[in-house]
Amino acid sequence: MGFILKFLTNSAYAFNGHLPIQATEVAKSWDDLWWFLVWLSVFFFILCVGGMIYFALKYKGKPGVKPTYITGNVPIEIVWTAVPFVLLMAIFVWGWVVYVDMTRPPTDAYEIRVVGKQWLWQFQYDDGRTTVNELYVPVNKPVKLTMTSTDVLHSFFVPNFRVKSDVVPGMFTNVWFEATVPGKHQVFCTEYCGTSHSLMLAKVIALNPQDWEAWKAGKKIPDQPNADPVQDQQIAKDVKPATSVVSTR
Amino acid sequence: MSDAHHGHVVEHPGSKPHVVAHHFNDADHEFDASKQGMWVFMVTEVLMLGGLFVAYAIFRGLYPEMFKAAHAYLSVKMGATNTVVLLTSSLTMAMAVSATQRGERNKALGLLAATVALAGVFLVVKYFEYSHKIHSGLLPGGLFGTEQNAELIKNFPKAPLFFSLYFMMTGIHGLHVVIGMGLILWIMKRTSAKEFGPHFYTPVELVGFYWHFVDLVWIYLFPLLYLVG
Amino acid sequence: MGHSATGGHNYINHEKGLWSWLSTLDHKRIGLMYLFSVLTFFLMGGFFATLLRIEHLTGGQTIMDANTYNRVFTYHGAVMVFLVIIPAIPGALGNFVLPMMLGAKDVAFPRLNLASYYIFMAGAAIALSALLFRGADSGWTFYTPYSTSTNTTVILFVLGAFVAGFASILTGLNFIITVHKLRAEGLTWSRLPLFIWAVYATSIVQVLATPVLAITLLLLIFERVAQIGIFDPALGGDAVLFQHFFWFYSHPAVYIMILPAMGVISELIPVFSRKPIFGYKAIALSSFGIALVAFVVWGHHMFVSGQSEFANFLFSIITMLVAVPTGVKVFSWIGTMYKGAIRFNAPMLYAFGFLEMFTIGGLTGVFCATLAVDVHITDTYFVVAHFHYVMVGGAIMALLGGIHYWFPKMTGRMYSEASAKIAFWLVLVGFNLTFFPQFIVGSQGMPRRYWSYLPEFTRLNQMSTVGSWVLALGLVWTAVYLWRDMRKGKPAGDNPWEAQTLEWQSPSPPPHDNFIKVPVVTDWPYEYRS
Amino acid sequence: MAHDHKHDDKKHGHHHYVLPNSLAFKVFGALIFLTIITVWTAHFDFGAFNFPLAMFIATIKALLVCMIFMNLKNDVKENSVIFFTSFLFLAIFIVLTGSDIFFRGDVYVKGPLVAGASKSKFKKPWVSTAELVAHGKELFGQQCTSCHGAEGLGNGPAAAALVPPPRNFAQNAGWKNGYKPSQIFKTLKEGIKGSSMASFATLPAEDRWALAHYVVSINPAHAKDTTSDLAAVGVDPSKDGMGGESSSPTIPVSVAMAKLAVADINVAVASSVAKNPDAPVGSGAAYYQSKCVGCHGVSGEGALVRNMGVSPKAYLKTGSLSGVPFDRFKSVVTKGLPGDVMPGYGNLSNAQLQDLYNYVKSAR
Repeated sequence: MGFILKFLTNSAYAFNGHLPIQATEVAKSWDDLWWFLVWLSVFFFILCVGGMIYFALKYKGKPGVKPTYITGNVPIEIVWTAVPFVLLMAIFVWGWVVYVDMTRPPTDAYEIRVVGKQWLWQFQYDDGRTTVNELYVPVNKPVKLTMTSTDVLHSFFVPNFRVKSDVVPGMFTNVWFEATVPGKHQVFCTEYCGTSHSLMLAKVIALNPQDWEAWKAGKKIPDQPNADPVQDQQIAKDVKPATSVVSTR
Repeated sequence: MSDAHHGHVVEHPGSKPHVVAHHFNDADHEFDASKQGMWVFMVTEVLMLGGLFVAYAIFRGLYPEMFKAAHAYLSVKMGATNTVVLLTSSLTMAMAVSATQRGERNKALGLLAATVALAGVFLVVKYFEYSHKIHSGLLPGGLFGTEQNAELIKNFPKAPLFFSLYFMMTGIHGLHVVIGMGLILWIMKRTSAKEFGPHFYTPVELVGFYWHFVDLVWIYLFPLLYLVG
Repeated sequence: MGHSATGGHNYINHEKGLWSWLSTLDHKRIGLMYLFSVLTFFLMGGFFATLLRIEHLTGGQTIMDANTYNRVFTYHGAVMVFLVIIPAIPGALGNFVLPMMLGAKDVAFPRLNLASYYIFMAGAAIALSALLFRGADSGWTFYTPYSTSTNTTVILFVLGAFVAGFASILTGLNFIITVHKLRAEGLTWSRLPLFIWAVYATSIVQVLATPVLAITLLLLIFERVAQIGIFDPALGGDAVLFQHFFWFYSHPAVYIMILPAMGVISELIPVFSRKPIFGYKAIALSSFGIALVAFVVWGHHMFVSGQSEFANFLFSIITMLVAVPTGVKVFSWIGTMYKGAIRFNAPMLYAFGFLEMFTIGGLTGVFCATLAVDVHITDTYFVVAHFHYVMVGGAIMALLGGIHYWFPKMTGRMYSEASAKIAFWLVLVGFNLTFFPQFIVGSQGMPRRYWSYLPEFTRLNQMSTVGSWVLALGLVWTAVYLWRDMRKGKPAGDNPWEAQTLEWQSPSPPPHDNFIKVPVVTDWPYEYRS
Repeated sequence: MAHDHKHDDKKHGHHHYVLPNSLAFKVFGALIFLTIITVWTAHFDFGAFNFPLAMFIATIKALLVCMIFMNLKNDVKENSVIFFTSFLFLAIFIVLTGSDIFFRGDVYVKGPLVAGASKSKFKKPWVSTAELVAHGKELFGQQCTSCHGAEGLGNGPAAAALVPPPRNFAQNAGWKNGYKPSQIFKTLKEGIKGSSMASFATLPAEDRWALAHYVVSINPAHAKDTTSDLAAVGVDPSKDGMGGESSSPTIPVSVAMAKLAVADINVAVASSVAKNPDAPVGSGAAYYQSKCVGCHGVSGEGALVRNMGVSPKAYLKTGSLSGVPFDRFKSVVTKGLPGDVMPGYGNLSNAQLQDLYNYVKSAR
């Protein structure tokens, strides 16, 4: 029994379905839409499944219970067609508005070229300098990434910024963000690209102004902390040191 | 292994009787069902070959100049002769079906033979076209002879795409022509076995549909590939 | 009630010997053959799924390396989609039940029906033969340019799926003509059972969508063999064009999976609530609504694939429309139970399971359809959880419900209710424990198809793996007791559920020609008057 | 799907419609006539109007075949509805796919992916000068020594693993593309198919010229470029310029075709990594697994590599590396191999490098 109890308590802890930290302004408006959809779904879930369970128990087929002959009710059917339709159109509009903010880069964004190739990310800055798997960006300044691939499909995904776009060979795609939280943000490749698809990880390192100038000038900068301190504590507790070999802390 | 138990039987003097399958009420019922089944099959053929036309439409929209330049390498003369050949075979096929409906078995056999012959001519013309293309290196994508057609590649690097589409569309259409020839030969065998007549000609009409459809596809292929304005 | 399962003349003892089964033209036997093949592939696909979940017990390498993992998730996806869930309800249950529900002696083209089964098995054999060579590691979606440049034997899998696709086309064609031409006397369109409406709508989707899969896979094969370069950017083509071709079929395919399931549920709920279906016309029309909208929404799989903003706008707004007919169906089913006399037999339990899971699946579908939200959650475990809730929670639960519902009609014997209840709760709890944590780990950013994941996702993945064991246990136990009760179950009467659709008017198991007396339909199949 | 009710109405009874031969010939005549028309109109250039006109004529011909030859005209309406819905769904496919592809704007990659557009310091980089050769020597040190060796004799540390072996610049024999500077320049741009000579197209043109001049300087006996040689690589000697940058607007097809040679390293054969679970965290094993496994593979066998000119070599597996000294290993790991994909990991302490070195040696 001890194992099950320990398992449930740990699971309860893991259940704090926290989203990645909000490392850009857009992420905040994104989260509002997200939680609206979550609670709307919980409401409809309780309405439907709760109704189902209530009807099942209330109208249990005990002997002597007579089912009533009903074949439909047009007004109700009109309501449960129109109301979802209106709700869905509202959700679409809200989704579109946030989408436009997320994907249309401001004109003054600082442009960095990204080349995705099998199993690493290469970043080229405007002064010709290239780094691999580490993208240095200034904090509180919009940055636009123009991306392409030299072999297969990849996808550049930064959960903390809520941005994602496939990286397609033969085509430029772009994402933009304005980091507000300094430190290291995890980057994933989210379009299947072969053997080491799950190891094609990189870091967006958001630097505050003086570190950024120092880095641009080529000087050494101190090692940056992980942008999401909560994650570090959770990992330290969850995972025994040697079990998870792959850790890019 | 057809269930030959208590189905209806339909006869016509001089031909074998036809046993209607047991789950149909009568011969007409079976005929209507088979015909409609064939039309639904036509729908699947339209959508399968349609996929290629969609690819054609997309790439023609993306690279109109390249299509105009690359199509010059196809010979309109051969394309036109093939069109006339297929249209004639469509005529002979239609007349073969009505001949069977009137019970004129030998006339039907002759017309079916003509259709197969014309299909053969179509394939021969196609063979010459293909060998000319292969010889001059105008092959799909990766196999494209860049040395032989250096100047085409120089100003239209994506020209191999046109020939990919050309070979895929005419290739799969050619395959359907071969299948059509096989079906018509099968019908000719059964006609000579006196199976068909005014009482029962469903297979002849359905193979006729298939053949007209193959001709229909070529009616669109010819202007799209050979006559790019 | 003269024809009990043991004695009497029925389609099982009509002819003896293996050859009589392999060469049968009887739609009921072909339905059973489809059912056994589909369930075997389902256990095979489930085995691959358990391997994947065990691998995810720890972050790094647990039992297999990256290359093997990539192959196993490809097999799991391809087997489950092409060999299990698409043929399952139309091929297995549809073949058995549809002609009887129409009062017909057989499907319109019996030989074509048998050919469709053999084409299906040939496709499966070709696809699975890849396991003997270098297998395939491109995912069941075969996205180019990876699928055209990897040196695993993707061609065999693609050829297998290409061939199996024709089986689906032929089944669809057969059903359309059967519904058009072979209805019983008096069975007008407005008296058709809702299962027929659903399978009819599915057949239309099968006939219109599957040919495009055929041409897509053919182009992929030529891409690998002759480098035609249509989908390969290095040779001038466009990688995203492949995704358009692929999803033009694959999204209607998910409706081929769910529409028949909805048909089964529309049959179960009125029978076990002893009450007419609520809003018959609305449910029948919504099947058609879903079947039509299915063809105009495929772009929501490609919101972040580099698609133009205009296309994203179009696909997102149209995808929202799909939720309306789906909602109508769910609300009508629940409305049917109002003031009924609910019986808690196994089919009804699976209907409850369907409603619970499909509601979650449908609601999370709205998340994926909303443009902004999809940018974050697409290609993560959130989407994996969404489509498992809709496919397993929807189609597989309805398949299990349908199997239990028509089990007495197929075998003449009754399954054991106690065993069924155990299996149901194992499946329900196991499924939710497996896939609900994936919603959370997906929203936290864990991408899909990842062999190794970062340490912060460890706990939720371990929960999901434990859940998958419970689900596997439930499904294996279902296979065991159904196999046992097929031969040893108590004889079930001709109409144990007192249902009103035509197949229950003939003995269980039914004679070779389905009906002793050809039925004449006088009124609605849901006339449950107290 | 319009529905035809029970078919006991013997409306068309036993005498189905039979196509009279006269009508068949009339239709055939019309089809031939329309074919002639469509071929004739194709010769005139009506601009955008040509395509719709050709489609219109083809559609009339198709309708003639459907309505008369396939007898849709007096068939039950249901079959016509079935057949023509298929074209509706084809139209949906084209329109919605088009809504994506024709509305993307100019996002397509035009030229090859050249490194950052640094300004050109040399007016005529194709003419060898001492400064160019020196620049070439410095680039050679970074890019080429791992295969061609420090003096360019083809005896670099990785040379043993490569079949065919890297070129020895001192000899005259064995040059695949020729040893004039312009020919070396072409080899640097496109690499050599079937060998692991990578394409260095990501280097600016002037760097490639500098490398070419340095390689020529190793064996002065090589012939000089003639104007025709220079023209072959798109260089007009009379004018200043970047030196042949006007490459074809997309990735050259010949390079693309080189891309299919995929080395399939059988994972089972590679010896398994010495799995000592108790290796302390932060040791060579953990660092290797996190940073190097992506290219060099979980057990050093080299992940499934692709030979698009850049292929992470499974150095760990080659015999000749057993003798590589620690400092050579340190320089490769810290500075990396620019031009190849091997990045440098500058922030490693000596202790960590020693751990990694021991771990890699134990991995073989």
